[in-house]
Amino acid sequence: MHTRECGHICGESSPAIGEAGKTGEWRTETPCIDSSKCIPFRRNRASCFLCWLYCPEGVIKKSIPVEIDLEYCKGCGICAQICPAQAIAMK
Amino acid sequence: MQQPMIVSNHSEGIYEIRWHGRGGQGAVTAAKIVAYAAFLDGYPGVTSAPFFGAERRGVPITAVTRLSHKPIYVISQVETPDALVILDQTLLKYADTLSGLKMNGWVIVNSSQCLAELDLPTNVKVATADATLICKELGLISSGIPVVNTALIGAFARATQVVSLESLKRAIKEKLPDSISETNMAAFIKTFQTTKVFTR
Amino acid sequence: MINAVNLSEEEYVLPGTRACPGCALSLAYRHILKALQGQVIVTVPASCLTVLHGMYPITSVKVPCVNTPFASTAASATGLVAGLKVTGRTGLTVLAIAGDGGTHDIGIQSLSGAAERNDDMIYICYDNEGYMNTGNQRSGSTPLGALTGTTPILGKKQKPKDIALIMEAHGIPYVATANASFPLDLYEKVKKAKQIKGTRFIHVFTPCPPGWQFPHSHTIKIGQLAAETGISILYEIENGAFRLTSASRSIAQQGTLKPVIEYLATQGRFKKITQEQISQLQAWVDTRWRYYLQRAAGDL
Amino acid sequence: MATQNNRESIKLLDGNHAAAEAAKLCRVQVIAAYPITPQTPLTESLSEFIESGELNAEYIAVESEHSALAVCASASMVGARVFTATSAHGLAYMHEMLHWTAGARLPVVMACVNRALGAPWNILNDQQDSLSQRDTGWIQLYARNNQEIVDSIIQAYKIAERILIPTMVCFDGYLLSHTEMPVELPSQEDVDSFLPSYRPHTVLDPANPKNYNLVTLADPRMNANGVFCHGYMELRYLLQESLQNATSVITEVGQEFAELFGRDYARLIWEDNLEDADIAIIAMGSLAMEARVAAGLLRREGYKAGVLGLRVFRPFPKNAVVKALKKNRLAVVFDKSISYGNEGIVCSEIKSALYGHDVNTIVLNYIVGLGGRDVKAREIVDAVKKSVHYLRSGIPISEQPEWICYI
Repeated sequence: MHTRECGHICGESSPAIGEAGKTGEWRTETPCIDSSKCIPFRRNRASCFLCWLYCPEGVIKKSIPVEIDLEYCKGCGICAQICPAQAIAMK
Repeated sequence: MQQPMIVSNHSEGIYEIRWHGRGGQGAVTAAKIVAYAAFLDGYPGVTSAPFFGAERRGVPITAVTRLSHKPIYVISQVETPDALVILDQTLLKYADTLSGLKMNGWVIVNSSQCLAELDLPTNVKVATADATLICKELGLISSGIPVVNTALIGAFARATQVVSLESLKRAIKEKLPDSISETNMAAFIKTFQTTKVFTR
Repeated sequence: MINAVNLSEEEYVLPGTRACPGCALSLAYRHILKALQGQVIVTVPASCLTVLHGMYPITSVKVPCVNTPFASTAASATGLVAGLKVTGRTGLTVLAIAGDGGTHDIGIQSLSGAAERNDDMIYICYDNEGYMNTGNQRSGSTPLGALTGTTPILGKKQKPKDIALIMEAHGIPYVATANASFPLDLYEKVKKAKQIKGTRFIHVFTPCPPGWQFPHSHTIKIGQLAAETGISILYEIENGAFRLTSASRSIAQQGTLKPVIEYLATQGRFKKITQEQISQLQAWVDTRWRYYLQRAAGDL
Repeated sequence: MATQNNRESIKLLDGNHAAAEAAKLCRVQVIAAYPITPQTPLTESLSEFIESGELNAEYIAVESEHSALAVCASASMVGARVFTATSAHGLAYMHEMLHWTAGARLPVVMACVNRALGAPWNILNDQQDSLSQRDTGWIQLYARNNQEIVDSIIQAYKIAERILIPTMVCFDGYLLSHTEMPVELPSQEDVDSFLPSYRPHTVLDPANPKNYNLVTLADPRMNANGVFCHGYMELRYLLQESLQNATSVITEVGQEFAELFGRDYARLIWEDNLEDADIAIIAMGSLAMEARVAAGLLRREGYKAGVLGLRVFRPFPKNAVVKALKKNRLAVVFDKSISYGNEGIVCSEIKSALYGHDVNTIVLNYIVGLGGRDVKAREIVDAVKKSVHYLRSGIPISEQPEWICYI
């Protein structure tokens, strides 16, 4: 196996998801959303989305119901802390 | 260790001029003007250089010009000059000023004194010009210091004749800013005319 | 008004970075790049952000970036600005972004030079108050009393330098402070900075869970507490005009600061702080807060 | 040396002004430099070109040499042709960025006005500064006179941009930087036709966002498309490979230069009267000029001496050196630098080049001219005679260099 074919002469990098691997594997606790408490779900319209705003990883989707990409969520639990409706629990 | 003896002359065939002045008198510029004039005269080998170091107003400084009918490869310092041009008579009291001057070489000095008063060695040719007075009369003064460089070029031209008057005039005109070239030309001509030459 | 609902969903940092869980820099960087809409060339020195950007041949970010040695962030940005200008490329913002080590300490010479020349860049210092990338050593921004790898027993003896004031003294057109716990305030400031020409400096307070020793779920809370206790004061100075913003503005309008001890108690790095150091810190906060209140007096 | 048939295009220029004129002719776009003696007139001259409108470029008056090269590196990454100049402590201060620029494969061209390093302070010439940077991955060219400064800078851009290696054009402080001599300046049209415009290897565009110089692991790594990419060592290998190949590029560019400008640079070393010589005097920079004078004096006294002047120091022209020295019995290397605890830096390189080539040349080393100490042709003559005496009388050759000084 040789590396010449990549054609690089210096450290040239291109964007890709999961540069550090499946970072979901780092998690010790997993955020679980109780949709019945989640404000956008209850109102059935775009609202709140503070979990999305504060997620350091950008792995939360502004959808109804709100979705978390568990493949990459590192389980920091900020979303659970910030949720004004206590709709997210770390389990 | 003793100073090594001069065993062979690496500047053979090169005419070497060493300029002695004080910072502000224009010795470095004089060295460049004469080099340029020589170049205009068709000398293929021409170099000019200041003495390498920090230059401050009033401090003794030197500069050199080398002229040759062949390209010049010598880069080391001038040791045995053919001519010394001394912009400030007070520099004569330093032993270094006359060092290495060739037998029968030129001492061209800015001075109002007569030859006897100058107390120079007898195996040299001497030219004197009262450049300070000429420059003062012409108002060629910068920051309180008479800028005697072009005047001394006039004395040099009168004494040595190694560079043509025509080329020297052109070099002064081209190398100096328009605002001062006329006064410098006047100083050059006046000094050329009044320089006293003593060949002994 | 920008809010979580209407803020763009376009992300420029891809999932799966090397940043620690709960990293305030990750959060801040997300919103910085959103505010610039990706129309940017970034330059980064050795720092946590280098690691976040990823390892060759893959990067986690969707913006072009040039890494540069530690001392040269602002100089690298100057080079990018000059290079873009002479090659006729317009419409791109040059963003220099470095940590507090790269800004307050080793990078201050090049930053000061660029600011004096008023080179056309946004310079952001994300401040996690120490050399976190190398495992938490003291920096010029580490607070009094904090334990670090190089202040391991007695805690740091000196107070931090006020980098935003130092930058203001350069007379640059825009200086702001922000805090990752107030991402919309940060977003607005970067957006405003984007419209201004010359050197724009933004200082961003970014709590670090492993370095400051707190649970990674507490990042936002700690940043908020820093604002509520006056440790982190949010303001902007636009062409010399000073205004408090966001939480700091509300606190100034509505009431008094919480005591600093409430903030200190949340972090392991302050576990050995002495009563005397706490008093010193409180006095430092009080003096700063009074100073900024005075500056904001006409505006509240 | 300027030829005499084109006197209208010949000017009397000192080395600093010659270098500035050359940078202008190369249409450099970004200049970042910090003043340092004896380079200062060079930066002043470039500033003047820009302020007067003679040169359309950005001049960044940086706050340090480290920043000067950081500015140049990043400007080069976005496609600008860049120039900087420094000397001695400034170059030492750039050290980190020298490595970085070469590692990032940026064709920065720099004039290094050779000067001694402190402590103690000394502003005069030797070559310790640039030779101490020999392992940073830069090409190093040395000029013997001011004509070669101009010609080398113009060639440096073509070489650097062709193989993406930064290039340093070194010339002796004061001896060249402040000494005026005739220099033929090429016309702008000729330089334009010689030098193609610079195309960067980097893409810095939000539409195709690449990151450069990220952390690179020891081992190769797959990219997202499954392509096996380099590790740190492979990238270093490529730099070495390009520098190895650079010798042919340097001679090619020298050949192209000769065809257009009439001055022959299709060579890595300068050979003066080496053909029939028993003794090779080896020197670099302006000292190689003085050495020519010394060789002439020696010939007059019956010594068959010639001069090997090193034009290119990195990549080191091993083959050319071996070929040139094969016939000589004695090589006397004059170094204006020293690798403390060993010997003159040029001498080590010469010895290393000769290894394994079955060349019987005896190599002697003299340390000369440090911190501006004048090196006169007759001193070179004396040292060569002394070396010959050692050889003839069977005195063992010392492993240590001899210093020409008063100790």
